Amino acid sequence: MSELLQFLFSGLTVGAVYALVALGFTIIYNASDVVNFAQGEFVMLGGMITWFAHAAGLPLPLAALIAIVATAALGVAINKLAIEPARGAPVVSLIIITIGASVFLQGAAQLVFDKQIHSFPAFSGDTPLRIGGATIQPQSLWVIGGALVVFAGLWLFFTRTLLGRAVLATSNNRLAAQLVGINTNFVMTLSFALSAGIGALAGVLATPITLTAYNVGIGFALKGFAGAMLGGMGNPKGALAGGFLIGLIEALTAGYLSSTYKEAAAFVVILLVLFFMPQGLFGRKSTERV
Amino acid sequence: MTLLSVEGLGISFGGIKAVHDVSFKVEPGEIVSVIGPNGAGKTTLFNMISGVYRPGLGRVVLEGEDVTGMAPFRLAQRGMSRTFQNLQIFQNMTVLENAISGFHLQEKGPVLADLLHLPSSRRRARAADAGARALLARVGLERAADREAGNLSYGSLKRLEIARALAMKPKVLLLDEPAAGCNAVETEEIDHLIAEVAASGTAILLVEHDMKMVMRISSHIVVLDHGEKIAEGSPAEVSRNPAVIAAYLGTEEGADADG
Amino acid sequence: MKKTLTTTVPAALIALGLAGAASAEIKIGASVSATGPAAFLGDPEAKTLEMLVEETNAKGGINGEQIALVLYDDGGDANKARTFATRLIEDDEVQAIIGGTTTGTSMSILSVAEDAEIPFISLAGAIDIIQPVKPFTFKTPHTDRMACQKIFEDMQKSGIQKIGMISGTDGFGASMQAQCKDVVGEYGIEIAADETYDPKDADMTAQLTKIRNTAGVQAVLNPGFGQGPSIVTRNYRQLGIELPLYQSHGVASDGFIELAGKAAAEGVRLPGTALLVADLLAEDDPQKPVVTAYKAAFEGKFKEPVGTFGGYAHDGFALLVDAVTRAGSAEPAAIRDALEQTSGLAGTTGIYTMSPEDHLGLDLSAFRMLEVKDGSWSIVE
Amino acid sequence: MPRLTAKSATLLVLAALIAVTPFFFPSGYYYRVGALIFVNGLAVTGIVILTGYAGQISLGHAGFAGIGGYACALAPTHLGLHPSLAVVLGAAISGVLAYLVGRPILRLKGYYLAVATLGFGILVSMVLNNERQLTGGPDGIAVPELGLRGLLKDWGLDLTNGQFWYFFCGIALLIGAWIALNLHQSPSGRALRALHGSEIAAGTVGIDVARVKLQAFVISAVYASVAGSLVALQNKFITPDVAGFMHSIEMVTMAVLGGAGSVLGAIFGAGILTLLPQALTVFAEYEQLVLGLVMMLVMIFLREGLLPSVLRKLRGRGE
Repeated sequence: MSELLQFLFSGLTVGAVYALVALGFTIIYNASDVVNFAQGEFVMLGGMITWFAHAAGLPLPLAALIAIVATAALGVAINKLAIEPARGAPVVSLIIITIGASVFLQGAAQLVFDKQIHSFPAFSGDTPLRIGGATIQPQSLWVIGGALVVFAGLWLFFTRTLLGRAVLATSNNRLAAQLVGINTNFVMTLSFALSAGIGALAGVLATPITLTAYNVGIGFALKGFAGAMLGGMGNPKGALAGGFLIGLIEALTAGYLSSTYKEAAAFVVILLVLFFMPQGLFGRKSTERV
Repeated sequence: MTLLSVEGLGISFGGIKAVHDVSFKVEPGEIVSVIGPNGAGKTTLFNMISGVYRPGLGRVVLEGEDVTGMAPFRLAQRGMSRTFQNLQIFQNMTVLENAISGFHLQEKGPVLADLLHLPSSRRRARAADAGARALLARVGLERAADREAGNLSYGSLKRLEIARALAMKPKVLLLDEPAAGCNAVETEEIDHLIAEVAASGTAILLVEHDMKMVMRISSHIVVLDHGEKIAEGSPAEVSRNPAVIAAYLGTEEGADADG
Repeated sequence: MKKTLTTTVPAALIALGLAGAASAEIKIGASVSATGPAAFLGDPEAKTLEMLVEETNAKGGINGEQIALVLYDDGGDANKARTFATRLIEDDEVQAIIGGTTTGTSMSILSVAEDAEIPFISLAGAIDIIQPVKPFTFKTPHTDRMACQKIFEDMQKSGIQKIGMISGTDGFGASMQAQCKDVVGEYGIEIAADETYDPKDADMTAQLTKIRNTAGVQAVLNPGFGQGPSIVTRNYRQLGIELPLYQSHGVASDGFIELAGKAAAEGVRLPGTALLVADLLAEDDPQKPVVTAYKAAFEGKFKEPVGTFGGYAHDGFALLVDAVTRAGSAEPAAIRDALEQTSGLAGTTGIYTMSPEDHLGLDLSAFRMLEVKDGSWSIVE
Repeated sequence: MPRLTAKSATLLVLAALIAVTPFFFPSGYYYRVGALIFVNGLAVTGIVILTGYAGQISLGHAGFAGIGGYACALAPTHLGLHPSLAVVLGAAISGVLAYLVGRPILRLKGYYLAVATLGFGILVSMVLNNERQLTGGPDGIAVPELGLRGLLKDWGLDLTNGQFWYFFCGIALLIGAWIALNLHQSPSGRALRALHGSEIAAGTVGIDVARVKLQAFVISAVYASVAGSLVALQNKFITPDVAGFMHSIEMVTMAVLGGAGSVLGAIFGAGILTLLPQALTVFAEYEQLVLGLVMMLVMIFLREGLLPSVLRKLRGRGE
């Protein structure tokens, strides 16, 4: 029993990170129909900038804030410089553009920072909490809490605020949104800032657990992408569920079956789900108009 | 045996009945028009008949075979083809290649022969090429054969799409607003083309907003309103039908979109 | 190549082949994984080589001849490494090659170098690189098999008979895992639990819980490099596992203690090199001057702690300098012969004595069993 | 311009490049780079068929390259097959696997297809990494000699290793390009391009969209597999990197950057991306930065890819 609980804690911790990345994917996808493969680099930047600023002597909360704001600004820049000029390009071109952005950010990070592995102190110390015979790091609670809060915030934003509805309207029909007076350019800017900021937040929260380096982004991007697709791209509920599910599948496979093939298990589940539900778990069924 | 029989067809989107309980029959050589105000469900009806949507209710029977919800390519093999309201041209190909694509069922063969450029593959391609050029001549596009399809005018694209559909010598041809966006001369050309095709024995199912054209060429008209069939009969009968007049007067007629 | 950074852009565009011009007499090639998944290893190697070449040239070079270093980054990709090896030999016409951060890249370079009869000093762990002995291939790191042996020797001394293993699935971890399983029988030790993790994993508590719940496990061994072992160490403490934890030489650096956290790293043992305990070495230790000098130079120049891997590159270069000096010639064949006759050369990793049968020249004594005590490395007696 | 000439012109340009450039090689290393460009060009020609013709995405094609490569490493030792037959075996396994995997996943569209193919590629690379007993694990495994060079020598044609692989891969690329060009103008190829243009319209002219997509997937898998085999045989060594995610991305990038719609364009892309890291060694630290920038700029400003865009510009100026 305590064993299962331990596996669940492990899965939730990792899953929360995936979920945060998946949520970032979702926001940009909703606003622009683009899957931003540079999402993982936002996580890397969140961790690296915080470490860098903290090492330079700034207090941790301030360093984290700087990291989030700076990354959000970078997200906006990517939108303006790379995504907007490519509007209407086919999916495969967009994939290459965002992967190009990811490669570029990685290349920049190794020049600006370094190629070492880094970490900074956990927010609430390293004394593990004991629950039902299993243990969990206080930092894990920060990450899990972060994922839930971000999700709740996004849900409120999209359903309760005018601005959030404007974002959704833009995702449904860009032209119609413009016609009813929504500034779709602002919506795009906002979405990229939000998404990059959430990515950076994930990096800030997770680094004391996962550690960070200039090349950790692509791993996060792949898992977050997989989580978002498993849940159904474009649906925040799906992103949250998909992220946590992948984390849990990996942990339970590692615990009960084989740690060697735990990632294989996650991808097999994704393939199976897509086989039966081509739009993911929570994705809307789309009807083609001709 | 009836060529095409539509029996009690219906579909709902998100709980709203887009089309409900529509039935009619089409015989060889007939031109059957489906008319109705915007949003009446004409294109949705077409999409169900041609296998793009799977109907929620009812059957589509082609030459005695139940083909309800069958994939479009299987319907094509059975002799049903169509055109689209908002053009579905292969923009990445030349005009000629678009027309040749219509001969797919005749020209297809073992992929290995195609990869290795075997004589059998060349023979098939040559036959389709000749057929396609003849068709392009028939719709007046022979001089545009080697142009990229994307560069053609709207009216030319409409004719190209019809040519492509005709290539497979369909038994039933569904035309979704073939004259929309065309000028008077082009409309008349299409008008003649349709009559000619019907005269050769192909049954035509037509959705068209140009009422003059519909009245001129239809042998039979089905009227839809709010997804339901409200009238059916010869052009003369339908034009006198009070329900039809009410349906048209009750709404404003636009020229473009249709549900 | 950093030195040619000032080259103008057009020059760079035609540089395909004109690399490393200069007026140098001795041309040394290097292909290391300064980026990619093995960057953690390859980056300090690249830095070390550049630093040492600069130092040596400032001191007048070898036998009065300056050294030109042609350094390529293969990104840890075996295919690229082979291309760069070909380029070094055929185009840059180097007299010797140092490099091959990973076993995969080393194996690729090796076959090119052997065909062209150019001496190659590998910086990777696997025993296959030098066994069977290939005429032109040498290497500086101890084999991972030796690391296993050193660890099992230490376990044997503590009366440990049953252990759990948790290994990274990267080349380093997987290779050492296999070697350890191969030799463990000789020490009367049984591997009761055998788990793995992906190098990118963020949490290993599931695997460690499984090991903890395996009956009779007395110690845990974690072959791996990068962030994995730090996370394993933290999770180990989080789960409150009290058994001795052994890490591998893959994390033998001060960085490991910092990343795992001093509290969590306390008591961790691993087979390390003299480099980590420079200050604790006896004054008459032949390695002391070498280790102290390298540590001071590297940490002074790059502001980051030295590690085992940079040390491998240091030793590779030292072996080469020694061989060229003794041979009095930089002809590839002469260098090869001289390398094979290396005797009693103190490096950071150990004291090298090569022979026609042994192209590594280290024994188990090169390893020192280290333990983290009060937040820093200490030597286990 | 008559179509037949377009095909012959492509093949002629390629053949001329392969035959003439060696006269300008300052050293043997350039044969190696040439051979790599040809092998990458071969893999990328498969992507042209899948992505350029049929409009489908795969982020897992390196998986098939891995299968082709490891077939050459394993079949000779375990099954006693000659390495040349191992290439065929690898291609057959890749083809069958593509058929089995493709059936369910090709129903997916856009990003869903991308994630499914990505998952497939990762599964293959995971097996190659983890089944150490068989594959040698992440450290890689030796691959036997093809032996053709020795035969040629007996017949009086003495080539260096670099020269041999340069011409061998060059000929393989010519054959691959010839097949892809055949397909382009054939009934099957037209069907592929039709479904790229409009899946729904393709259905209405009788094209079995699912079947045709599967054909493209299988054919492109065979291309990737053969390319993987050639890399393995040439290097006499192979690591699981060949099946890695980054290699899948690299293939797609080469094709799309050069111009996925045309065989020559894609091969051009393979050439550029193979040469780029070799040219950037002087700025090794900036390699990723430059690569990322090139990927973004080309896709934003030259959407059809480098070669088609440049040709269009030249043609525009000529008129």
